[in-house]
Amino acid sequence: MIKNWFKLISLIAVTMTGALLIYGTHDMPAWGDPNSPANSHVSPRYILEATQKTATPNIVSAVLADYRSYDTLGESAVIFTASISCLFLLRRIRGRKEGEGKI
Amino acid sequence: MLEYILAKYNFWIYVILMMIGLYAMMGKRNLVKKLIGMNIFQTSIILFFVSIGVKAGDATVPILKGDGHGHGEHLIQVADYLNPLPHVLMLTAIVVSIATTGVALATLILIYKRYNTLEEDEIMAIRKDASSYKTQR
Amino acid sequence: MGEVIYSAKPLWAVLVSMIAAFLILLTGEKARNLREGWTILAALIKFVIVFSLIEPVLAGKTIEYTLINLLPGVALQFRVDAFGLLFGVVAATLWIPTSFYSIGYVRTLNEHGQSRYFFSFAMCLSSAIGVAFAGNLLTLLIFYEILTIATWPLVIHHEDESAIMGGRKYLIYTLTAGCTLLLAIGITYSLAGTLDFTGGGFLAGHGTPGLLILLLVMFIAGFGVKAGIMPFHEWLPSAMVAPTPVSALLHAVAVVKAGVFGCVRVILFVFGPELLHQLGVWTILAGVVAFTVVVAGLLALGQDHLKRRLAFSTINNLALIILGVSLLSKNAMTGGILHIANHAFMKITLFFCAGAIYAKTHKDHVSQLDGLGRQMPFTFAAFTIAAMGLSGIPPVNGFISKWFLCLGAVETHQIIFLFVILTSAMLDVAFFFPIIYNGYFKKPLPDVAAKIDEAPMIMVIPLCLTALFSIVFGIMPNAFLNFFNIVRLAVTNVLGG
Amino acid sequence: MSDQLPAFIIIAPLLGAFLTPVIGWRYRHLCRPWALMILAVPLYAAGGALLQVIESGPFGYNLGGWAPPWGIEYRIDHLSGLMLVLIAAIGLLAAISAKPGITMDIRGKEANFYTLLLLQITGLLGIVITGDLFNIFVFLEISSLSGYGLIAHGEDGAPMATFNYIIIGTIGASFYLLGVGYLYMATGSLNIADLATILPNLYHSKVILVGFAFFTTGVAIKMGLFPLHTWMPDAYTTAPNPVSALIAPLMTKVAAYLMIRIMFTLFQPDFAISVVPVATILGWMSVVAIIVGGIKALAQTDIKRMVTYIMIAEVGYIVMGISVMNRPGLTGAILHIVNDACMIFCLFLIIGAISYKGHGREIYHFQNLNKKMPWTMAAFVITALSMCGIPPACGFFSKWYLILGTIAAKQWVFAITLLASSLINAILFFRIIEKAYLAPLDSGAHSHDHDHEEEIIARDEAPASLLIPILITTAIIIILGPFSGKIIDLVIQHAVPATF
Repeated sequence: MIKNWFKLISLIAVTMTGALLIYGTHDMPAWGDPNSPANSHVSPRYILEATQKTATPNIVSAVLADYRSYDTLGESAVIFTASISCLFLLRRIRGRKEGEGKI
Repeated sequence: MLEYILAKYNFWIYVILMMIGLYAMMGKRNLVKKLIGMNIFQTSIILFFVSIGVKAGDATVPILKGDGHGHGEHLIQVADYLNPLPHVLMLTAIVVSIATTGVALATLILIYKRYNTLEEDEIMAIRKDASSYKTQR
Repeated sequence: MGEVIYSAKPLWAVLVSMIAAFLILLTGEKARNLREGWTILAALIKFVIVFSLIEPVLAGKTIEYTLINLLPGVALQFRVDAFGLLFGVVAATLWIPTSFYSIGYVRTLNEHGQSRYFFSFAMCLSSAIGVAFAGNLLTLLIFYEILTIATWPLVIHHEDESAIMGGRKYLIYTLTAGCTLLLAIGITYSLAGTLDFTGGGFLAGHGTPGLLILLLVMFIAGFGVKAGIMPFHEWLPSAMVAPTPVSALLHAVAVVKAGVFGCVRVILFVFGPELLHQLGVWTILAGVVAFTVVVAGLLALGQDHLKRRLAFSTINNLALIILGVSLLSKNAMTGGILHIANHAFMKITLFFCAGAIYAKTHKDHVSQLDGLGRQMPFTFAAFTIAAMGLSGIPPVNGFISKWFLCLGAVETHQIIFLFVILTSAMLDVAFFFPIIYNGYFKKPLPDVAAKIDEAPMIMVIPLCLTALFSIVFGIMPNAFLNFFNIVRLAVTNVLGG
Repeated sequence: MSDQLPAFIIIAPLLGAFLTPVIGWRYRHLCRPWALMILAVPLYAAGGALLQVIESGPFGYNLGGWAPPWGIEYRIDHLSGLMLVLIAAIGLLAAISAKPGITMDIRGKEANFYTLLLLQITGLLGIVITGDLFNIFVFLEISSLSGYGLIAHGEDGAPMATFNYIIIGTIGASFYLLGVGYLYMATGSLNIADLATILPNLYHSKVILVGFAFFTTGVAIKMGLFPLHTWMPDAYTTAPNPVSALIAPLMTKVAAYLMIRIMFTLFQPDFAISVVPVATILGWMSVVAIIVGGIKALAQTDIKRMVTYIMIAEVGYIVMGISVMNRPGLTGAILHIVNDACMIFCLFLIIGAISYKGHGREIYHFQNLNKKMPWTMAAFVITALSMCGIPPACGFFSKWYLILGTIAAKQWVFAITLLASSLINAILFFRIIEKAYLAPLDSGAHSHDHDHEEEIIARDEAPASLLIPILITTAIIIILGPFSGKIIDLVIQHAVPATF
């Protein structure tokens, strides 16, 4: 009973979130519009400049590793964090029994 | 009307996907299912982002044709190449999603070791017993 | 107002006992004499600093010291004017006898937690001086709140059930009051854009009458809790579980007086007589406190516990002070403000006596005091003097303030208030004189010693001194500390001319 | 050197984190000095950056030399300078104080612990320093992931609490990312300063509205604003003590910082007032948060859990200050971010010290603790008084500005809620202080004239590495109070939008 009640609440919340997101699409530029703000404000410069400035024909690589290289540093830090987290949680220390002091 | 739907439908599909994932995260009682929901949610956001960068027409992947030093066969036209930025962002987001999944799986291992189950209701029941045992003591 | 002197003296007056408080805590139980030495030293230094401020203030100057700017128009600021100085002088002067007396009291009774006791005591005094010298409402509130907290360890000192309950009640009342004040001060600031005390008030011309009346109610309720105005007095008798010197300090010098001081500050220096006349609320205010005066007097009659009886007498007298000020006439104001000082000297004597009796004989009920006057003649003589003073009998100082109060009541043409003041004096007689009668004239109880057997000298001398000063100030109100001149100056500051 | 100062704020702890496992491989005992040394760098650099901001105004730093809308930029203004110093200082103190807690809960995994701690601080610093919306997301994930790892290593129940935190936290971060996506779609930019100039023309676009809604919801989840707080009490209660001391005060405050950034820098203030009624909604949510947080805290007997519920109420304070949308309110909110971080940090440190000494966390375990741990309990009393808003501790001053803000906005319910909450705090803390300082009531032997025959209770104070940070934080709590005017004068008043 409670379970279903909880699911109902989730369903309502999810529906509302989805409705809000779809409501937001109303004012969006059409899909694939080459003149949409996203395609015309910052990114053209990458396409036009990237080869001269970074000597890389692959613009995605140029942006990833140069213009926004700092994001990429963060990205590697994220992976590093995750690996250390997993290590931290799962490594067993000798001389300490698993589940010691726990139920 | 049809034009409107054609202009928006793919955003809607991603939103629906997102909501499937979100519902799994909130409504499911099995922890692995929650995690799968999380992956669906994140993946659909990635798809959503990537679709922002699409340009209708002849646009192609943002790898320049030419010698790599700006002296291409023809002048670079912005409309010829897809918007590279969303792709870049999503490369990072994919990594983030994988990392989160990894840590979540690690906690799931801990949870399973401790409770021998991944059903939230059963875990709650076990914890309730444990705490009432503690207070009796 | 005249010339302004910028000097750090007010700050030092506050800091000296705060520093002493921490030295006391660090010294601890191991070196008792050194610890008590800090108390006495701080008390003396504080008195010297405060005393040195009297002369410039009487010359019409104001001493100012800004610590830190907090808001545009509001600073953490000390400003010593005549009214603040009066409270400051009273607190600083009475701390000296109280510290000696405290030492005697705690050592005689071998109390626990003495370091905590002296620490809190010194903190109380610091914040009381801070309240006195605060230059604006926010600074006042800051020290007022510190005072609230610093008093709590004293109230719960005995750590038994009634003490803890009393402490809880005390905290609930005073912290709620503090919150009310914070809100009221916030509203005041958003109305007037300043919080600096100004003789004659600074709120005139701001806000609607309805809001101003609400504000006044909040202020009086906020400060009135500590001052024990009637619907909010409940905590005071409960807090009587504290050790007697604490009660003396609480009721005579620091805590409740800080409440009264705050009320008077708000009435005279925030709202101002003119605004209150305009709003037409002064009669209501005076009516409320007059009610407190009479009812507290009647309730005191019914108390057998000596300290509770004194507590109700305190409520009665504090209400009398506020009554005098809220009558808004010159003489009533003079009487009310002067009564702050006079009541302090008399009430501290009474509590000292109660404490001396308790320390010596462990008696704390009025009905147990039969014949004790023969065993403890000095204590009872001092008690008699102070009781006479509170009942308004010359030549003790209480007579002067009551005289001015009566004059003021006549000035306002509201004879009812004259009756209230006179009734209160008669009630004072009614609840004090049975004690004196019991002590001197009733057949001694079997356990009363036949010969003179006083409490330790360190307790008896302070109480004799305060009693003596009560008489001296009754005959020469301007002796030593220039109380009367200070009061006159304070009233002039408010009314102008 | 001084030009490159901002870069050191992030790079030092990040590289330090990369190297920590290498050092810990062979020399495990060197991890701690290494981490402390590394953490001193961002503190120094952040202090320098703040001074520079105070002297010559906000400045940017282009990473890799790429101009802002194309590259990523650091943007240090008064608000972020203040936050950087706060995070770096609390991070350093937390690292110093972590030692006893590690020997208790995390023995043998020092290297991993310090790596995650450094990454956590890197993430928090990065969120604050960067001027790029997507970069904020990356750092948010660094801090979240390291937080998940650290919290899951706690007592029984921690993995479950962490899993809930991961799910809800990911929803929050993803909502934030969706917000970025919507904004990017409508504007084509990711740089905050650039967006701030583009956005005002688009305020009535539904894309922007939805983007804003998702931003706020995502951030509200991260800061634990009332209906979205469900992950918080479990996660912070079950986390190891040094971890809760590090994450609990900072994560919520950084999220609050993000909320201020979004509402006042990214968008113009009147967007949240006139275009969408977000301010009103947030205000009432904060009222509920304060009341519910207070009542739930009253119901707890475990002090650590109690503090987490108090945190929910304190988040309500900050949001209330933001929602009244005027100068004193926002000043109070920013001041409260600083004050509350210090107070919550100090409370968790004290809880850590008490647990380290083997005392339980239930209120009845506090019996006689003043004799065993006098310094710790003195710090506790001062922090408690600050939480109740007793001057001169810092809590009073932020409360004062918050109340001025609510009065200026004529929101009387808000003002009364604030006051009621400080009374609730007084009850919460005085019941513990009574327990700790007063003799037990039921012993009965407490006659009036007992002759020093109380049982002698040996002093048993926490180790210096824990006690000294506690005392430093307590001193900061007291000093921040009277000097709040100075902080506002130098820093916070410039952080408040000029239109207020």
